Amino acid sequence: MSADGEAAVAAVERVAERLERERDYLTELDSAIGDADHGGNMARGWASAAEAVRELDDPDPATVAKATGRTLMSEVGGASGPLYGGSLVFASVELDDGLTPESAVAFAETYLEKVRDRGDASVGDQTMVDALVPLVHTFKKSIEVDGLPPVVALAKAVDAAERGAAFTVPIRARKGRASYLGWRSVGHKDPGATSTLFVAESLLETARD
Amino acid sequence: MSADGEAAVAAVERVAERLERERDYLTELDSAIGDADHGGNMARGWASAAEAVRELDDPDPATVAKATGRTLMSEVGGASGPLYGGSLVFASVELDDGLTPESAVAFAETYLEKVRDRGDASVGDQTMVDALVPLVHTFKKSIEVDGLPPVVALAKAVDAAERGAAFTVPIRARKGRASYLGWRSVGHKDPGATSTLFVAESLLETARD
Amino acid sequence: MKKLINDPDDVVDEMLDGMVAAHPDRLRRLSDTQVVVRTDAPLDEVGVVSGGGSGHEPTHAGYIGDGMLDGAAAGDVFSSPTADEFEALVDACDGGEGVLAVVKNYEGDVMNFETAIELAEMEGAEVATVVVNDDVAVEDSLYTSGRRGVCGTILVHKAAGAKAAEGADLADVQRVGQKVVDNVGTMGMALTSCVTPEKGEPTFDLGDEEIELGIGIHGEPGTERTGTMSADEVTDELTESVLADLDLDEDQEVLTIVNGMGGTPQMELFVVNRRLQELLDERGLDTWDAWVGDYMTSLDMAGCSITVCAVDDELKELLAAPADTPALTVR
Amino acid sequence: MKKLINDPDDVVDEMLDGMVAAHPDRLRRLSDTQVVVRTDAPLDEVGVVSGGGSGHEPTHAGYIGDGMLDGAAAGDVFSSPTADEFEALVDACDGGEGVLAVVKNYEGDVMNFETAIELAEMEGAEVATVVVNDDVAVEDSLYTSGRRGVCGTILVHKAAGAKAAEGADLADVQRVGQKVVDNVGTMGMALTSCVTPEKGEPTFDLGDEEIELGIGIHGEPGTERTGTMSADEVTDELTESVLADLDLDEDQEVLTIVNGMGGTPQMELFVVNRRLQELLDERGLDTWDAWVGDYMTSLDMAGCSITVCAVDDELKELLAAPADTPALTVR
Ligand SMILES: Nc1ncnc2c1ncn2[C@@H]1O[C@H](COP(=O)(O)OP(=O)(O)O)[C@@H](O)[C@H]1O
Ligand SMILES: Nc1ncnc2c1ncn2[C@@H]1O[C@H](COP(=O)(O)OP(=O)(O)O)[C@@H](O)[C@H]1O
Ligand SMILES: [Mg+2]
Ligand SMILES: [Mg+2]
Ligand SMILES: [Mg+2]
Ligand SMILES: [Mg+2]
Repeated sequence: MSADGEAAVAAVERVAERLERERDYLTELDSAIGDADHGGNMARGWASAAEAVRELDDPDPATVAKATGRTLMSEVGGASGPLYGGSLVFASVELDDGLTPESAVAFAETYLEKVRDRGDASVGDQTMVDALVPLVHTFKKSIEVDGLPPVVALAKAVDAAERGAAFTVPIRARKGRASYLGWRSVGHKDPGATSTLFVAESLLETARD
Repeated sequence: MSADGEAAVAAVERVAERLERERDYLTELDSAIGDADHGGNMARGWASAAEAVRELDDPDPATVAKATGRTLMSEVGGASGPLYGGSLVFASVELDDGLTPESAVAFAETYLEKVRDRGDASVGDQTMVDALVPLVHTFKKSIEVDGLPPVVALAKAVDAAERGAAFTVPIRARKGRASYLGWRSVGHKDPGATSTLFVAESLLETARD
Repeated sequence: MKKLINDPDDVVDEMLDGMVAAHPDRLRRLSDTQVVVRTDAPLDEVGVVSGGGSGHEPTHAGYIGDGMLDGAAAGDVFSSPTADEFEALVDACDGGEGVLAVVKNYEGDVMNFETAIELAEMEGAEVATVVVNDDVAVEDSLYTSGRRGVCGTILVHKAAGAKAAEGADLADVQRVGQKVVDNVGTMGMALTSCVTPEKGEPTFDLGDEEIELGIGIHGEPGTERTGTMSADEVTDELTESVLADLDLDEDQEVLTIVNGMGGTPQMELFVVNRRLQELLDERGLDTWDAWVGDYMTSLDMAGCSITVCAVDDELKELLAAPADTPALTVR
Repeated sequence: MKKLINDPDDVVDEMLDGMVAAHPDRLRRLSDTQVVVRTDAPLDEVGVVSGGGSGHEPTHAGYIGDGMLDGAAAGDVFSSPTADEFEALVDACDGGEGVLAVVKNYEGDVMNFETAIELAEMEGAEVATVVVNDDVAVEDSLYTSGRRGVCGTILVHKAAGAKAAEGADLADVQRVGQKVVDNVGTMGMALTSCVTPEKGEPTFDLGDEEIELGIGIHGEPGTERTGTMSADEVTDELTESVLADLDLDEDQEVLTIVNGMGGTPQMELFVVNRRLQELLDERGLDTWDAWVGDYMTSLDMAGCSITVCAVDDELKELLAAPADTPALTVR
């Protein structure tokens, strides 16, 4: 197994562990403004993904990303299934020629684009997009403009995603179940933005190892 | 209105007031071993009966007893409706020639007989019969053998009924809903025996006035 | 406890009006009573009537219609109708061929119905009775007032109603009703107590880790209070009790009912049905038909009952015959 | 919270097996999926399919049968089925005349169904969609993801299924489904929260003196939390919201549904129906048919929703056409 492939499998496993630990918290967030299943959706989906990628022979990062996306698509119903899963499948092609700082940026950009396409949400709609946009923009700028090493860039991106997730609290939802609440959605942290942050944090931890 | 008729109406009113006060208590007893409605059944039925007898012109004790029985029959579903109501209608004929110590005894005996006929319960089955038998037997003996004045006889009968109601606690039910419980019925006071005691107590209070 | 009601004293009255408003072409309420009959009653055939306390909806009025009941009397919540009401019911459903009264074995119901029948017979009506006592949780002996009538009652309505619709005479209609009674057993359980509109609080206290087996449909305590169990364990307990009572031969064909008590979602009833069918299969019994739903409820109680009825060719024909009622349609 | 379940992870799987066990002659489960189809699918006519999260029983699989759905995909509790499952469903119900997918307007359902449809179309299938969004509690604007699909969905199943049974083509089946969507509105309320098997505790806290208006069928908070009200007041609130949205002409004929959320006994639904019909009458509307029961539930939530659908001759014919499904029979 290539070192990058091994790291990719480890990253998925790390995400799965983290989301299992955050299961109740994410479900609590989703109870307040949704239907109380985001924790279960994520924990279950990523646990299956970890199982699936562990079974790949000789995986590379693209295969791992694609298998993860496919598993999420078929294991997670709900909005987060096609958003996380479909976008991963699509973005994985950017890694076909291996994991480099450039391909990582392309992967992140494609992932974001696909989430926006499918969900039709913009920044400020109180969704995962609010965490994703600062994450991807900061990552791209740190690599392409500031020339920072990928791990440092990712750390900055995680900080940005954290602010993005926090930003969902004081605003009103326009997409997702929370939008049904109208003004009552103000004051709640979006579950999908929060899980996106947890995924990013787990990737960073793996990259640091 | 004859004095006896007036007293009969007052007695029904007094019973109605008492059972209204005991509504929750009787329902509580019925919750433990039945279906939690004896308090409502009695309070509602006797309140209607009080209304009905108040509307009689020139009532006598027999008419009051009959009207009370009819009202209970048509207002109270459940076991207590036909037991209390039907027996009263039937026993009322004993008062057709007026209220005397002798007719009062006959009334009580017929009432008891009718309850036993319809419900097929014997003493010791944890039903209203357990209060009625000592009540009627003591009343009859006090009048016919001991020659006591009716009010004194009734007071003794009430004491006897109280012991009868208490006697339902340590025994197992064989009739009524409590019988469904088998041995679990032991330890509970029978609602119908208890309401029978309350009725007798109200009659005694009226007789003393 | 919160409920969608107005004044508790009006709940039965308003419910009956609401039922008739949902089915004005089928149901008619006799004025000044709590009796509901089919709009075209009496028919030119044996009338089949039922009744009892309210709170068991869709029992009883929900089963009025072609192939089942001609009418039903509703008592107050959990209280038998009075003799007067039963009499009005019998009268309205008597088209000259006689009336079968389906009575659940509770002393209140039996005594009030008996009084009504005596009165109706004095007026020249011919009335026969079937007393349903399918609840195997209660010991049927000299030491009790006999077993309670519970969910098996629906099958008596169905068989007797189908027989009457065939134009059979009163004795024959009674015979098939009694045949169901002789072949059916039920046992129920509760996860929570019901709450009557009148009391507004649970009729009995059941801890968070407790369930009640052998519960009655009026919140009467059951035969045993135990710790919580899985759906499969509950199903095993109830089914074994019913089968022990029925004592069926191998390969016997049966109809089963998984009945919800009112507060239990269908999801859970289907989970129970899954295990029930598995168990019957293991026992070598042959499920001819399996019903799942709320047939005989106890207000908002959470829990279920399991009914097993042994069927022969005659009962199969009657139970599968067309019926068109608000709560049960067979075609 | 006590439930009749085994492992929460198995509840949907076991429920589906239990449903099929209750109706083995009508329902078939596609192996390795949570998709249920009629035993004889695909038919030689337009297939009508539906699906969504579980916990709304009898929705969805309860409506499979003659004159309604050909199949339905069940997601986990309150979670949309995955694209894979929807794809298997479409495939199993495509007899060559095309398939109408009835989708409730939730982003999860829509996105997963869309993905499935793209996949199925790549295989040459012809698929049309009707997106149901009858919940008037939600503002239908750029500021929301649109109104939710709730109890009105049943009427879409019914009308589209009846049209398909007539042998109409896909465009026509879609047209009548859409016609229902254009003429129906629903609003719900909760007395208590539902409890998901997974969480085992109420999804939201509602005080003893509080109710939630405009509740969703997944325990999503509603539009307003208020103090408890009488059944008549609740009915007035819900009905006025629906009527304000529909804006009907006087004498318009309507079909109404008083739908139970799963934990509310029928007694209370009939009390609500009584006031609903009184109110429509006051407003000069003409009730053509009134349904009362548990059609689109939210597990064990106590509460109800009120649906009003304006009907013309075509819809009346389709809604009254025969249907024979586990949960709805029309004859
Ligand atoms: N249209 C959308 N665009 C982007 N993100 C969305 C959209 N709809 C929902 N989401 C995200 O999905 C999350 C909810 O996921 P989840 O609870 O798993 O699915 P569901 O809402 O179907 O139950 C929300 O917190 C939000 O971040
Ligand atoms: N067969 C019977 N014989 C005598 N008394 C009976 C019989 N059955 C019931 N009772 C009496 O009736 C009482 C219950 O009355 P009530 O609660 O009003 O009716 P129900 O049991 O129908 O709800 C019991 O406590 C008991 O005293
Ligand atoms: Mg969610
Ligand atoms: Mg009682
Ligand atoms: Mg009672
Ligand atoms: Mg969901």
